[in-house]
Amino acid sequence: MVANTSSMDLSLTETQEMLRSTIRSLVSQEFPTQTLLDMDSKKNPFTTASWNKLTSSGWTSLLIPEIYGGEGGSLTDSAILFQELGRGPVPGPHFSSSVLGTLILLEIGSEDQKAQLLPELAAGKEIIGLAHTESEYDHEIVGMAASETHDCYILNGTKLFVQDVLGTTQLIITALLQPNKLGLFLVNSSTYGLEIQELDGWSTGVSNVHLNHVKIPKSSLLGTETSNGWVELFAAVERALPVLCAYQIGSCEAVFDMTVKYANKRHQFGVPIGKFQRVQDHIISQINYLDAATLSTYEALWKLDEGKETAKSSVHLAKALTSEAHYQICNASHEVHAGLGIMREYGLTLHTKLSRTLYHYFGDPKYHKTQLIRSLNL
Amino acid sequence: MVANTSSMDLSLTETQEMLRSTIRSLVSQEFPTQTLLDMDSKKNPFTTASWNKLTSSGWTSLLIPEIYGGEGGSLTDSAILFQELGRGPVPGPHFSSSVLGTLILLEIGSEDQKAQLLPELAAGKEIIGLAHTESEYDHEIVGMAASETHDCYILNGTKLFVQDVLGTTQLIITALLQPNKLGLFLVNSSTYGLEIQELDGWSTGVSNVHLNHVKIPKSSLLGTETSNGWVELFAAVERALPVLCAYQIGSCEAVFDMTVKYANKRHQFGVPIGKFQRVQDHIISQINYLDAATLSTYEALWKLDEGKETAKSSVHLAKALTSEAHYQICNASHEVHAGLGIMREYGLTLHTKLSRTLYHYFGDPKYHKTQLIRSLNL
Amino acid sequence: MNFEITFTPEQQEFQIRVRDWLKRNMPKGIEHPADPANLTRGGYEKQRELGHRLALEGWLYPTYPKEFGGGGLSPNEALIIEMELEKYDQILPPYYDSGGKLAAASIMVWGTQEQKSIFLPQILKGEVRTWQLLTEPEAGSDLANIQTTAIKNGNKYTVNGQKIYVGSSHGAEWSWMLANTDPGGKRHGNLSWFIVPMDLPGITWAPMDLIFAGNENGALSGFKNTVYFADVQIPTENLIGGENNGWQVADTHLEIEHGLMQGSLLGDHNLRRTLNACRKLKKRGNPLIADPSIQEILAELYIDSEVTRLFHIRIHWLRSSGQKISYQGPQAYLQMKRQALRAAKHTQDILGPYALVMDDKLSPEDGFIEVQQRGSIVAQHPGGTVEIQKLIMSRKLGLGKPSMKYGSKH
Amino acid sequence: MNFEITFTPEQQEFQIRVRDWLKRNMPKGIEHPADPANLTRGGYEKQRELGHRLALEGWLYPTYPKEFGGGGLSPNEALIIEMELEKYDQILPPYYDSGGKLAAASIMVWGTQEQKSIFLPQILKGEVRTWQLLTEPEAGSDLANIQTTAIKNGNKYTVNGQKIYVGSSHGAEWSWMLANTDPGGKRHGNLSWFIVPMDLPGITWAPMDLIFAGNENGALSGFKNTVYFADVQIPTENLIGGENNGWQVADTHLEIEHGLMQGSLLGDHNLRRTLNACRKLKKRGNPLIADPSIQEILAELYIDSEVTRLFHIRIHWLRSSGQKISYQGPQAYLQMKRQALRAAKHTQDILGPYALVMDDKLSPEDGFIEVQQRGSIVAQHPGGTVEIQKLIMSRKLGLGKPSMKYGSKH
Repeated sequence: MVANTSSMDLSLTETQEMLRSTIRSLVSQEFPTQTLLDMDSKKNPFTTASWNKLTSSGWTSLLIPEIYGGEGGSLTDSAILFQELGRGPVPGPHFSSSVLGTLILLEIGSEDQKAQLLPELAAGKEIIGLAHTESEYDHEIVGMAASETHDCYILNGTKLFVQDVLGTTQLIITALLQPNKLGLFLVNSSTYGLEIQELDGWSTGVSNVHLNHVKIPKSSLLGTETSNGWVELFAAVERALPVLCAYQIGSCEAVFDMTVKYANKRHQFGVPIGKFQRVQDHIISQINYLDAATLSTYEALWKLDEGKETAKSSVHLAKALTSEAHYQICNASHEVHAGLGIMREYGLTLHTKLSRTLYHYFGDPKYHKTQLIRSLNL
Repeated sequence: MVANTSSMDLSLTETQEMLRSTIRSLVSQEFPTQTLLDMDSKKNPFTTASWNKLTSSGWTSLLIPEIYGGEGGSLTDSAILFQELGRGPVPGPHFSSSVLGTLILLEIGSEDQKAQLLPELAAGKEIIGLAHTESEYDHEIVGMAASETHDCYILNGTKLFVQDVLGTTQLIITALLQPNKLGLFLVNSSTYGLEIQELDGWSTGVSNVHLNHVKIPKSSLLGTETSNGWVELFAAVERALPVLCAYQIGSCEAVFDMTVKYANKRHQFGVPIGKFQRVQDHIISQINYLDAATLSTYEALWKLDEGKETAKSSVHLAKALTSEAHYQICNASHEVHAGLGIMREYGLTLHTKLSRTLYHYFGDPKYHKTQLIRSLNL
Repeated sequence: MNFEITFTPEQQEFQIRVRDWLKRNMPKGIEHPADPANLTRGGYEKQRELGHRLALEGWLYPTYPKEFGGGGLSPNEALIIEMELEKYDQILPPYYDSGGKLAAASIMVWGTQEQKSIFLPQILKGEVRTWQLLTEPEAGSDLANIQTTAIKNGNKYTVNGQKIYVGSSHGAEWSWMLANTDPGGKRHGNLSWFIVPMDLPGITWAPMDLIFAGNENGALSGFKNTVYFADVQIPTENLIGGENNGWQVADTHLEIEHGLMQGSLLGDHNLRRTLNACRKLKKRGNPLIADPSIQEILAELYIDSEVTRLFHIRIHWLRSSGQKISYQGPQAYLQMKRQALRAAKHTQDILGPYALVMDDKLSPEDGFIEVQQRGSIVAQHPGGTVEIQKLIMSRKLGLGKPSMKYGSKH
Repeated sequence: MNFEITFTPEQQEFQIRVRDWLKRNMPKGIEHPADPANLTRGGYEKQRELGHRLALEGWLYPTYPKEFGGGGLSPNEALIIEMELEKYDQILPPYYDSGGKLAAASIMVWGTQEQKSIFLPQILKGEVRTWQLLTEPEAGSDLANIQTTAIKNGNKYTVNGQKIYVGSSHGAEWSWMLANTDPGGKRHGNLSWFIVPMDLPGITWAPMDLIFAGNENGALSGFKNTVYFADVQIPTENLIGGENNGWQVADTHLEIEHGLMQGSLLGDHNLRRTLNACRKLKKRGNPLIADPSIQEILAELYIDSEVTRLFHIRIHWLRSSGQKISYQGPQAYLQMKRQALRAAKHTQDILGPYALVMDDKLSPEDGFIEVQQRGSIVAQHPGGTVEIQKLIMSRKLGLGKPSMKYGSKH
């Protein structure tokens, strides 16, 4: 056979390989299972110490253009990093700040706003989150209205099921300016009248944000006069989603690895349980889900990085496949681990809980399938 | 433990047991696989000879009240009989005539019409079918209109995908009398202008019925002035469906039996393949589907026979479960049989083809799930 | 055929008697927390109190013979008691107890007359609550691999080892256990079955940290425990069925276990709760229950629930008419486990983050929905994993000749 | 990363050359019937003619070395040829042939220099078409159980036995086969691999009556046959890889088989046809494709199709960059088989009886939809059942240590 002459190439660049291995060792050293369990069991799952461990590697600046003090990396670069964080899974406002928040600022921020905030984000000094969903939990619906006075906006109400806002220094809060125009307000997390209420339950990093007559200076409205709000927000979400998928894929990989390892180590009836066809079938289902999620996610990233027209449908495909994969891979792991898997100390349930939490974050599989069909214009 | 004192009882009566065993031996003697294959491969899958084998046992009169020369049996009785026919599966217009057609006549026929036709049906001298669906294949839609002249109705058009009309002597043909009033016309199958066109493909007993200026005497319109047509047709279909399900269940049983037998007989790698977990799982899935279909079908029959209010939702449940069960049980059998199963001479594909054909007959699982939810008034 | 469980006039009278009795005897403030982890000591004691009172009527274990402390009643009368308890969100027995549920069946078959007269009445009258000690770190699905040893030593057995996934919150008076009485002996031929007083010196236990505290057979068991044995001395009188015969003794009750979940005949609480939540929560102004795409999911939930009900109706009929339960037991168990898992996903598909939150204001149905999300994962394993259910079914259906033996419990 | 297969300027020129060549050389009236059963003798001969012409350019088996009759081209150039053939609904090779697809790989590895120079050019230049003779009534998944014997007898082997699920319509010049050369010998160590001229005395065959005539690797194979051997004399020169070494020889090409289905990179015909049908058929006045509940099913079909494409893109990349294909081969095969089965059900859910009918007027997409309904069932078994794919995957993933060997073919 003659050597490959196509430009098609699914391998990582050397720099990307290095990024991957650096973050992989960092995560495995700094976030062993016990550390992750401690973070999970505390009311505040995120500490500055954990943030600093990661910022020191400069990863907060990855998606920020060089003119704002960042590294100007691609979404694929960011995904490689988040895939490794997902292997922990390392909790905290990493995605919400360094990906989602950053991309929103890049989409909608005025030149001044970007010049002011992005270098701070790049340096890891500011950490941002997005408070957007409300009681109907549909990111296409906002009911909260910003009332305008002569010198400020006033927000009242509650943002529900807000993801990863603990530990943030600033929040992007959405509220209607006009029926079809969305305001994105940058608000200090410790502003008077703003209260973050962590939520208990079978989910990770979810809070309510209560806004009680919160006054916001007019300069905190992101964007310019021509900004629509919805358009920029959704453009940023479209770019951010496959990085979130990569984070889920990292979690899937970790679960797959621990499942294979256990299936070969655990003996019952005198043989490793990996010898039983029913156990094998769980693992085969895992690798099939994992590979489908991984390939579709990295194709979406590649299309976004290359500015391909069909990127939109690829993003919906990736999120639909990945949410389902994450959910089912964890379930299959529980089947193989049986009793051991439900012990918190083993660590599997950190992933299981995460798979449930992210399943519907910015749209569950059903939502993305509907959007996929729309974007294909069949 | 003390003996059962409830009236709940899932066993058959002695008479029903006798009916079952009589028909079971009749079917296994008169319809061995080769006979069924011959009937299937011929253009006309139904012969008078096959009809006579069964009518001699008096089964055509089962659902007909005694005053019309029938046995006045219950739907459950009829289901027991059809379950045995399904084990063949014995093809032909048995269900269409002795169940569906009979029940339609009982619902809508005028006293004269019933008195005239039912004794003939009971004696097996007349065989009827229903030509109802059209190009959209939705039994809730009829586009064909009956044009009325001074002495007759005239029908033009095509009824598509009509089930089991070959071998019938009379057809019930539906056409609109008014936008919301359906006419059910009893037409001799050999009427001038009526042509039955058998359809080839991966289905059993399906034909088109072409109507070219077919003249129908006014007396052939079933019912009285107050008949609505739709109401009576759907009432009859509701009663007929679980008997159709029983026919499918008989087919499922036969497939299950041949699968278990083969799994224990066929040796590979030195052991019966029934020893392999993957093979076992196919068979477990079969029995789970089979039992769910059987229990739901007989509960629906019991409710109909007892006149229970909740019968309607049980019928939808039964058809949704049974169509799915029939489809999946055949698929699982193909997995276990691998290459052998796809050889026509083995006989499995007679069932597989039937499972596809009946899957959507009077509504596929999706349709019945929608109706189920409606009938539950959640 | 008749699919309806109807009652004779005598049974209808009995039902009224039970109803009136419960009105007078239900302890005030008896608990039914969404999360079994929250069952308080006080709540547990009220459940035991109810148990005692029921036992005086013969209603705690109604179908066991009167001479051993049971009620000598029919499955239908037992069902009547359960139906009436259901109105108070209670079940039979009202607390976690593997004694009457499983151990008693084995003692009935394998115990000597003396053992029956000593052990059965205490169990069946609710004087003791009994844990089951089966699973070990190296013996889950492969129960024959039990490592806990019981070495004969005069008229005692010296027991050392560790059991996991045991029991409940708030302790127990007794346990029953399988231990290895012949290390090095033949697989399946070296185990023995014991009744163990939990206050023997050398027995200690500590709760396990699981994602869900148990809700076993509908009873709030609360936390599962690890139980340690350090040179515990068990009298030979507590050995049931003879030395090295434990596998057969356990088989007796493990077989029985799979026919006992007639709770499924009393209605599907998860479905009811999901429907309630769909009536209350709104999207774009309409209740979720009016959304056709949500109705499609509800149809799946409803159908799955009906299948479970029908499987259990058949088992009730088989039991009531004295027929043998074969593959139908593990089949129903498998169906319930899978139904729970599918229901969790469907519920999340419908309710999104509301399905996952445990919050006074936000949780639909007082948190029962969130608890089901966690509980459905845990429910896959007790009484034998899904794989074990399939293994038993395969054996009962006569598929191949499985060399694996079944019986995983935790 | 880069997910797009792009061509160098030289390859783009090559593409134009192929396109022009095909315009001139595509035999007139070449067939592509929906049902492979309808492939006529004349149609088959046109396919062979196209094969001869392609071979003259080195394009019939483009990636094999030139010295043995191949084209010495890259996977991308092979893909270009396939893309251009696709426009005529043809594939590479344009007819069923297990010679170049599988047998040549084994001969390359195991053949002597003489065997290579005799057998390979005839295969790779399309002078012969070769069937594969593997499956027997008692050797399906368990290929090592082959009963056909080949007993050495001077410089010949005397062959007796029966093979099933063989080949195609319209015969073949050669076959390759596994036969037992040491009855009573060790499992896996008693088989030998032969090239068999099909005109040897004592070989007869008859078509099997299956629900679907084959469509193997995209080529219209037509009817499968039963082949009988009665004292057939095969020269020792036709033994490849040495006596009793057949298992290893077959392993070579069976491994290779799973990386060869790059047809999946050329688009999903079933999906395209279903979408077409949904544009044309109407319900209550609207095309099916506008119905949201049908769109949901189409989303499932589309996603499944994308997964198949992505799995094959990865395999193409692994091949192109000279990396080893491990579990990805059986994984892609498994995915394609399951996709076919799911697609059949989804298509029936959408099209109802239209999916099942074979009728000039009523069949959507000229009957291809109906053929897929039957074909999807048959597609579960050739090249190893789904169970066998899972078995290979498990081995490649290092799960347990399966004692079963794989390699079912029919």
